[in-house]
Amino acid sequence: MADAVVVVTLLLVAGSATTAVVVRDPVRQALVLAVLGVVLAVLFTAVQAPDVALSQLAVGGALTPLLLLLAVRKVKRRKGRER
Amino acid sequence: MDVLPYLVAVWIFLAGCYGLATSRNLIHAVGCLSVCQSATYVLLLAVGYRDDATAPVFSDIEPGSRPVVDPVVQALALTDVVVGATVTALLLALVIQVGKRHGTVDPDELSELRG
Amino acid sequence: MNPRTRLALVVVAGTGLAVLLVAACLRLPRFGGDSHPYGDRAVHTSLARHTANTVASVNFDQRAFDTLGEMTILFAAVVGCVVLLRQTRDEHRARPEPADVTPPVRRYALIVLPIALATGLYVIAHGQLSPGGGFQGGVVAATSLHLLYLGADYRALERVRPVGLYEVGDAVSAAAYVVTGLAGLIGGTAFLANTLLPYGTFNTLSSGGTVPLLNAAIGMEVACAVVVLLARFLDQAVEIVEESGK
Amino acid sequence: MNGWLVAATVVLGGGVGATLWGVATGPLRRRVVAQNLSTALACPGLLLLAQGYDRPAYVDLALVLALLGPVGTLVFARLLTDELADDPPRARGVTWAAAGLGAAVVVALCAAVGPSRAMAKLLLVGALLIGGNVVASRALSGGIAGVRGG
Repeated sequence: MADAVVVVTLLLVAGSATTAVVVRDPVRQALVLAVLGVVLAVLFTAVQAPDVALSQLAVGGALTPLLLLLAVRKVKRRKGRER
Repeated sequence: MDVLPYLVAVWIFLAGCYGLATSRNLIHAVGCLSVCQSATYVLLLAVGYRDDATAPVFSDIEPGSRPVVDPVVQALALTDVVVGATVTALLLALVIQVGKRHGTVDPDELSELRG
Repeated sequence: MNPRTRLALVVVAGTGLAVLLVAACLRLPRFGGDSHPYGDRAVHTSLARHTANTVASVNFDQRAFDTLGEMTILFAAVVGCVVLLRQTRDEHRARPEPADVTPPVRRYALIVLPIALATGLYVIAHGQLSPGGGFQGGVVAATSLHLLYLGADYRALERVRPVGLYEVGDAVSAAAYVVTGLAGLIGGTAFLANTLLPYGTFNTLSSGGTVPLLNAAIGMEVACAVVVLLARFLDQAVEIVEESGK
Repeated sequence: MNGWLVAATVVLGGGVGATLWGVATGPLRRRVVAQNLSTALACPGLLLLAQGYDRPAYVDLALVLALLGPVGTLVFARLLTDELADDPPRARGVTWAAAGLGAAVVVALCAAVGPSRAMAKLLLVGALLIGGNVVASRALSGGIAGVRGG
């Protein structure tokens, strides 16, 4: 039964990683990366690594999306003024 | 099942590399790089797994009462996740500087500007 | 190098790499196999030194020197960001008008902020017992501070979070880690060796010798580093504006 | 046949899988709601895994996710106000369904764990989870009126 959880979360991680690469818009990619962070944390719990899961939750949940969106806002604000 | 986690790690790494190489926006490329990094976590933890074992944390179980997985790979992955986040921040800072100096974050346009 | 040829190169190289990687995967030991020589020795050493969380023992006791390297990478990345995202001469700070946030969101942010901060500190403090540690707790504590920006507005966050203090905190905690290591040297054993303090009783807060000290130093260092990082990014994205419409 | 792990597999495979599909396709407003739901469903999954593996120490994971999940959604609500302003997300039903599932899982686990400190922790996680996700979905649908800079 424990293997079933590992297999399901592995497939979820593979799917969300592929989606994160296929989505080309940075804003939408930040959303998919947030979901990838959560799914990775669940996979790490399934592989009995709670410390790494906690670390991934803290980083992938709020920190990485915030950094990505602030970078997008800064780059978009510069480009917006020239048009 | 014996080799699935390793193949998933390889798939994620190759997908990240493909995204990195064909990206038309540097912020998207930084996202693809963090996907590549997560492939290494999956591989590391898959190497350290032991069937029906539990985490080597003995705050709520008796030491030695249950088989445990490998803590060394977990320590490697643990610090790597946090350092990876700060390196992603450094890369985004570089992208903001590129955007400020060249007015664009499309790698193809950038090479043309200098050429 | 137009995109066409680059894509072809990527596909060819990728396929070659994929074939090699898959071939390697097929020869790796079985997933879930029983031979973990390093793991068993790490668990044995961790229990010998009364540290309940073996991962924390590996990070802060058996491989403390590597964690010193990790911390230096983290510190260098933050210094790099601070240098890159500074306000240049042709930029000025435009005070952002506060965004009007509906009361339930504001109340939620102000209620959850102390709980998240307490959880972050709890995760740091229990680093060598239950799952957690300096790295995770530091990020949780730092992210919880920014609920003020998310729930209220940027000025409220700036009033509460003097960036200079956090930059000094970052440097002090990095130095604390090294000084704790030097204490081992002064005490007659090796740098960062865990032989100074008594190991205490198993599964208590003071167990594990220098592991709690190094854990706290890393926790403070990561928390200050993330706050400084986000402060620079928020300044750039919210406040700093180009002087001329360049 | 560990029942908790079966429930966790269903919640994770079905629920989080659906949110992954939701975040991958469709208009931006639906993707943001799907991201909010992914944390709202992953937290009960983690609780079920903690009970299935018989490790009370794993509840800390669900506690941190219950805290930081809504914060991640607030990040998107706060920084995407102008993109979301034209067609704000309407997701009352789905959010309450996810909150209901979370409540059901917490109640089931409290029944299994019995009155103790662990039960208090579970109730705290449940309260944070439901409160956080409802407030986050309200913040998404126009809770934060973006102003220049802001």
